[in-house]
Amino acid sequence: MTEARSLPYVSAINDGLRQILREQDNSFLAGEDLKAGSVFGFANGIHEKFGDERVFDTPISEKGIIGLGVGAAAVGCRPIVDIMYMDFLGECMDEIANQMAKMRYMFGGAATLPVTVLTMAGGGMNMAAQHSQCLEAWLAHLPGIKVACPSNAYDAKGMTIAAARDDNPVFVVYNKLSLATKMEVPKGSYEVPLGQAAIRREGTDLTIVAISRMVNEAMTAAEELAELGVSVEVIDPRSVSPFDTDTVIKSIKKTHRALVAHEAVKFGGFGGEIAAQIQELAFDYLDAPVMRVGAPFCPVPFSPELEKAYIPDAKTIVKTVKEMLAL
Amino acid sequence: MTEARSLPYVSAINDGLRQILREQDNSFLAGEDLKAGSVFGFANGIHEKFGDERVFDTPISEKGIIGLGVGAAAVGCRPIVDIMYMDFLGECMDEIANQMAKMRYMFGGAATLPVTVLTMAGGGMNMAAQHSQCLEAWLAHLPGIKVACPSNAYDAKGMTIAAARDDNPVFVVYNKLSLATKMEVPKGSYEVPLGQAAIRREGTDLTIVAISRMVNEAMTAAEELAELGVSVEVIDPRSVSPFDTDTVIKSIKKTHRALVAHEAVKFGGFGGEIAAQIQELAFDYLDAPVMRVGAPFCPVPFSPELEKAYIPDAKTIVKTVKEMLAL
Amino acid sequence: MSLSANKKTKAVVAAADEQGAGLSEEIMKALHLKMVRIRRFELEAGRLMEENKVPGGLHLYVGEEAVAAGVMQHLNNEDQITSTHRGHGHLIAKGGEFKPMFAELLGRAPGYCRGKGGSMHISSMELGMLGANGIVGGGQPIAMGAAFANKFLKRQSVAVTFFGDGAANEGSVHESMNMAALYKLPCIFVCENNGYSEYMSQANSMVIVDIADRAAGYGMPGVVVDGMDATAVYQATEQAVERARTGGGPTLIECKTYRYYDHVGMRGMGKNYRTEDEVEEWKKRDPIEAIERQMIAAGLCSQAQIDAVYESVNKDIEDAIQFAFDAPFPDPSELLEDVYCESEARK
Amino acid sequence: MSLSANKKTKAVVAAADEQGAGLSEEIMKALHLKMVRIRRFELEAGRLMEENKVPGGLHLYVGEEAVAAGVMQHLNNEDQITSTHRGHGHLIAKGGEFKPMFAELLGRAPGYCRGKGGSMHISSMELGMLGANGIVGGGQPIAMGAAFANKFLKRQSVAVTFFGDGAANEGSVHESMNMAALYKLPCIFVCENNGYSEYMSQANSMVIVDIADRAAGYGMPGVVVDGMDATAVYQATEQAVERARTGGGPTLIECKTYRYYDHVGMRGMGKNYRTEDEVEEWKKRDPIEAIERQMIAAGLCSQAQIDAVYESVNKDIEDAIQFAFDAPFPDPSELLEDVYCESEARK
Ligand SMILES: Cc1ncc(C[n+]2csc(CCOP(=O)(O)OP(=O)(O)O)c2C)c(N)n1
Ligand SMILES: Cc1ncc(C[n+]2csc(CCOP(=O)(O)OP(=O)(O)O)c2C)c(N)n1
Ligand SMILES: [Mg+2]
Ligand SMILES: [Mg+2]
Repeated sequence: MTEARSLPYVSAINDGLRQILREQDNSFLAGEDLKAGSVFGFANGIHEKFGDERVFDTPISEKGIIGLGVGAAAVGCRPIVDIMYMDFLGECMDEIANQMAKMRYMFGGAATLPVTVLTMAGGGMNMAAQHSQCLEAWLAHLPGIKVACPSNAYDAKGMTIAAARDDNPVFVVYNKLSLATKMEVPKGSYEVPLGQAAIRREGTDLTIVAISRMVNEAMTAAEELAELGVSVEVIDPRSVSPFDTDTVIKSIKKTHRALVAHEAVKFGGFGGEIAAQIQELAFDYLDAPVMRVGAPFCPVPFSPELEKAYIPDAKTIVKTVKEMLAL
Repeated sequence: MTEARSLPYVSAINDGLRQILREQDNSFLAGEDLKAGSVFGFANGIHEKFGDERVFDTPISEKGIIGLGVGAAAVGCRPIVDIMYMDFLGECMDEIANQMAKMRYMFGGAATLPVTVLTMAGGGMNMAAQHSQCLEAWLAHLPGIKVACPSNAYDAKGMTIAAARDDNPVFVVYNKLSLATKMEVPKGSYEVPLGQAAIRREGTDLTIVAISRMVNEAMTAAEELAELGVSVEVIDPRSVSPFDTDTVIKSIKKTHRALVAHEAVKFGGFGGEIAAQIQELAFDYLDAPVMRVGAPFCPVPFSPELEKAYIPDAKTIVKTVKEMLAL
Repeated sequence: MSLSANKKTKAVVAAADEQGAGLSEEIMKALHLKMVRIRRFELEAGRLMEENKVPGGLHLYVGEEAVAAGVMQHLNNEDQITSTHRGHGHLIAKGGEFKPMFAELLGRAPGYCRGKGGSMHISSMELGMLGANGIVGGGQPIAMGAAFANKFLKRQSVAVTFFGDGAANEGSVHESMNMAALYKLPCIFVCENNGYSEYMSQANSMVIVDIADRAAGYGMPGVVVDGMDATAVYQATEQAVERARTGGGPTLIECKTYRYYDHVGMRGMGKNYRTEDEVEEWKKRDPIEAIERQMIAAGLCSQAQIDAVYESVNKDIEDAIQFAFDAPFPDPSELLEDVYCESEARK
Repeated sequence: MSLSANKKTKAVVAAADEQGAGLSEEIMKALHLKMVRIRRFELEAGRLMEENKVPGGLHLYVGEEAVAAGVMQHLNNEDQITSTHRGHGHLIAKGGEFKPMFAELLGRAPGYCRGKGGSMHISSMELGMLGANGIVGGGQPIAMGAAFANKFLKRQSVAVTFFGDGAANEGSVHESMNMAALYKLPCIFVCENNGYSEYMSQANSMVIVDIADRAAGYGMPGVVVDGMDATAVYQATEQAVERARTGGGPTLIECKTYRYYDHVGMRGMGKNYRTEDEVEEWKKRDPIEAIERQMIAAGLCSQAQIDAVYESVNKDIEDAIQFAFDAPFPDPSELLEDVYCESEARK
């Protein structure tokens, strides 16, 4: 892998998309405002570089956008389509759940759908109830698709590439607040395989399994807790489907305590699946119940004061860990 | 409550709908093929009884159907709308998740939406991948709506009435295979409150928390297990949102063992939430990990032979319980 | 406007009726064979369903054969179609074989979908049949996407998508038509207007009479065709396919047709939603009887030759049904196969 | 067909221009006041956003005032509207007050939504303003449902739904228009065609020029109006409202208009998608300047009186902004309130 340089998450996505468009002639990038680089800027300059045929705008028609991806993938293209905000999944859940995810199975394996769907999740920008959601739980529940949730710039590029090279429908769920966060990102081509968790920090007292941006919050919490003499291990599943159960269980068997953290609403969230698996597979190793940190049971509020109270962060995590350890 | 008589689940729904249409002048029943009684027959005779204004067909426009319910509810009606198969939720998830579920909150409490959505879930009838799903997990994850899953005829009527009298958006998720199952159903008006679980069978060795039709499978399993000397308690949450955590935890504290069963895909299913809650709130009482029974990670197959292998049943439950008890 | 629309329809239908005999013997015989194959397959499939031998049931295409035959006569295996819940006729006209079809309907291993799809998801990627669909309005976004690929990959292929009068009111159809027109895609939208969606009449679903009128709203041509006349459908499709293959973009073809049996199966649910008289009226315009009259009148073939066609088709069907019933069910071990493509991600 | 559509547009626009002076002094002044209130509110809101004082940002209605003013002039508090992400103008024209509006934009407790909605969800059930909407195409199904309730409950009320040229391609709009026409609902679809959806031109989203052409596909009348002329919008709406209130069903009114600033805020994202010249061309047809010329020409008022209008509006706005900044944020304890209605289920 060639030299690296410090790059923000948003540019890392851009890097990954250029890599794919370069190497795959039958790939194209389509969605709302993609010619203009997307409203988030992750596609800046790509239209200028690859032209009208490879990079183009779609009408505001999410059902059509997913259909474009499914139909084109079924007959020989490798489409990359964008659903601007994850909150808009509801506009095309049928095309996702009943067509994209099931076509191969319903056809007895005859159809192959190498389609990648990009979307943007998360709150913290005072965009209110319809532009701030994390809905990975809806997607993870669907056999037939994969769901990546890159938590940093390196993964954002590597998982974008891995997703587009995968011969299955893959969702890459980016995170708004992470777009500006920088880190070393290699130039050129590399993959972050789907279904392989990353141990972000090693520890011995407790394991935090955190999804997407919550990984950063978990790392901050781990620092704080270290000062209190608590050694925290932080695991980033990186993709919720496939989910790397082994890495998580191995860690729990070492630390004997687990906390699951995601920004999505806690109730009915994917954290339930993780917690259920942990206690199912590491029951005898657990010294305490698996706890979950997630958003409370209400829509995302607009008012900055309320949103601050709504979104889980390092503080919420530290507080919960302290309760778990009776500190 | 007046005299009861043996009624199939499908007629009990019919009973409940008539009760509501009788008592609420501002309610109406709308959906695809409802004039004809619905393809499932639960509305048979209702159009004839209440007429074109109160009971009518809609085009095949699920977004419009939910919009009809939301908009009419917002300004003074108490709509009851039908989404023929739960599999079609994807066609209107935006109207459900971003409008119906959030309007009241986004408006600071100014909007009240007494709308009821009826839908039909479940497999076992060889209707393949797009007409057999259980997607209650999608709905339970949404603050702002309630989700009832009646498991028998008595509840089907009582929860239909409770849902339509509730001033919030409520989904009543019926089950296809249950439509023909009979039981004593009282005439006249009664409610099965949302958020109150029912203990279907008392036991001391293990608690099965089963959703919708899986309650019947759990009861059958409990019979079999009784013969092996295992005393099983069966709990029917009846609604997944709100979820009656207390009743479940109380039972676990008595039996020390829990199994969660639903027909939905196990991975990412609502069973994860239940299992997570149980171990979180009754950790010290558990003698074994909370186990989950659910569908495997694939779409619902058409072939009878494959669907038989796909859908969890009493056998699956018995097998899992035996493993839990090392029998 | 319904009125003027009405007039237009009548006009077009009338026009279509006269056309009939214009076509070559080869094409007339091909259209006839396609329709007979569909009709005989459906009647046997329907019989099996009424005998409770078909798991999950099925939706019969009987009465609508002229649409599938007339359209598919212009397509090759590189062209794609997306079908509906009423998809047997589309697959047969696209070249589908009876054995894997009956096997699929019965959920057997040698079925087109290895038993995983059944009637509502029957498909053949080899034949460019991208699936029947259990979702009304489910096929149009997919066909639009396939048409895009044809253009993107500089193929001559056309993607045709079939949908009903009821489906026309799904948002997905609206979005797909607009995108197909916007990108000038080789996509043909064939609306099989049989007047009903399940037990709801068209008048119960929309105000307009001609769904083809919606084409103007997307900037694509819309034509109304007599869907009971295979030659009329053939001729309307000819122009649309020509247009699509030469970069002229999409066309909406509305075929006025009728289903002879119930929404599901033959007897169906016994709902009371249309009159026997109405059914009889339409049967008088049966597309197969019509083309047989035309063929004999034009001296293209004798009654004996027509009888021979039925004989051989019936024979194929008998064999196929036998084959299907003798075929094994898929092994339960196949349950978890085909969810994902296991091929190595390509570097 | 784009061509003919083009012609039509020009025709209608021309017609509209002449009409202007036909209206009474009272109405002209009311239209003017509405537009000035919107313009001044938006310019101040935009300024505050550029000063990073508005959390989450906002979408400005500047340039499109004539549409909200002309339509809302016909509505009362029993009539409902659903708005878009660009909703301030709709609320103001429907009677919204500056104080709770600025307070909402700033996320303060006395805001219309108690700070929970912000610009994108601003609403007032009392005023029949069923919400701005963060979902493009989100408002049409709701308005159709409200219109249904008006008919069902035998009210005289009309439901008007605003949506953009971009929104026109959402499936939800298609389904809502068809159902409104089918049930003959008192529903008016007002398309604010400002030529762009975010950074995509209309030509980049659809082939047709006049979105009003889609009305025919549902069996409802569609008209094209000069959205830069409040009197033209007023007159087109008059007929549609009359039609709706008398059981004549829905109408689609397309208003050709323009947004002066960026999709978001004023400077916005600095995307390069339209020319300065184009912006300047449209500003020459500014709806407020136009009506002021008309009023003075017709001797309905003096420049001094017009200045006085601005003065009092500016004063209201100053006070409202002060009020908003002085207002408290909602208490964190309110986070979990308003998710459900706690009223006892009614027996
Ligand atoms: C999204 C969706 N909504 C509803 C249904 C249930 N359904 C199946 S077929 C059908 C009627 C379809 O009518 P039409 O499109 O005219 O096709 P036809 O059956 O007449 O061939 C309906 C409502 C469905 N399968 N999918
Ligand atoms: C379902 C959905 N898709 C996409 C978006 C993102 N988005 C917000 S505004 C907008 C453009 C809307 O254009 P138009 O309807 O013409 O309204 P305008 O902004 O021009 O007033 C888009 C694409 C959204 N909010 N909702
Ligand atoms: Mg039909
Ligand atoms: Mg616009």
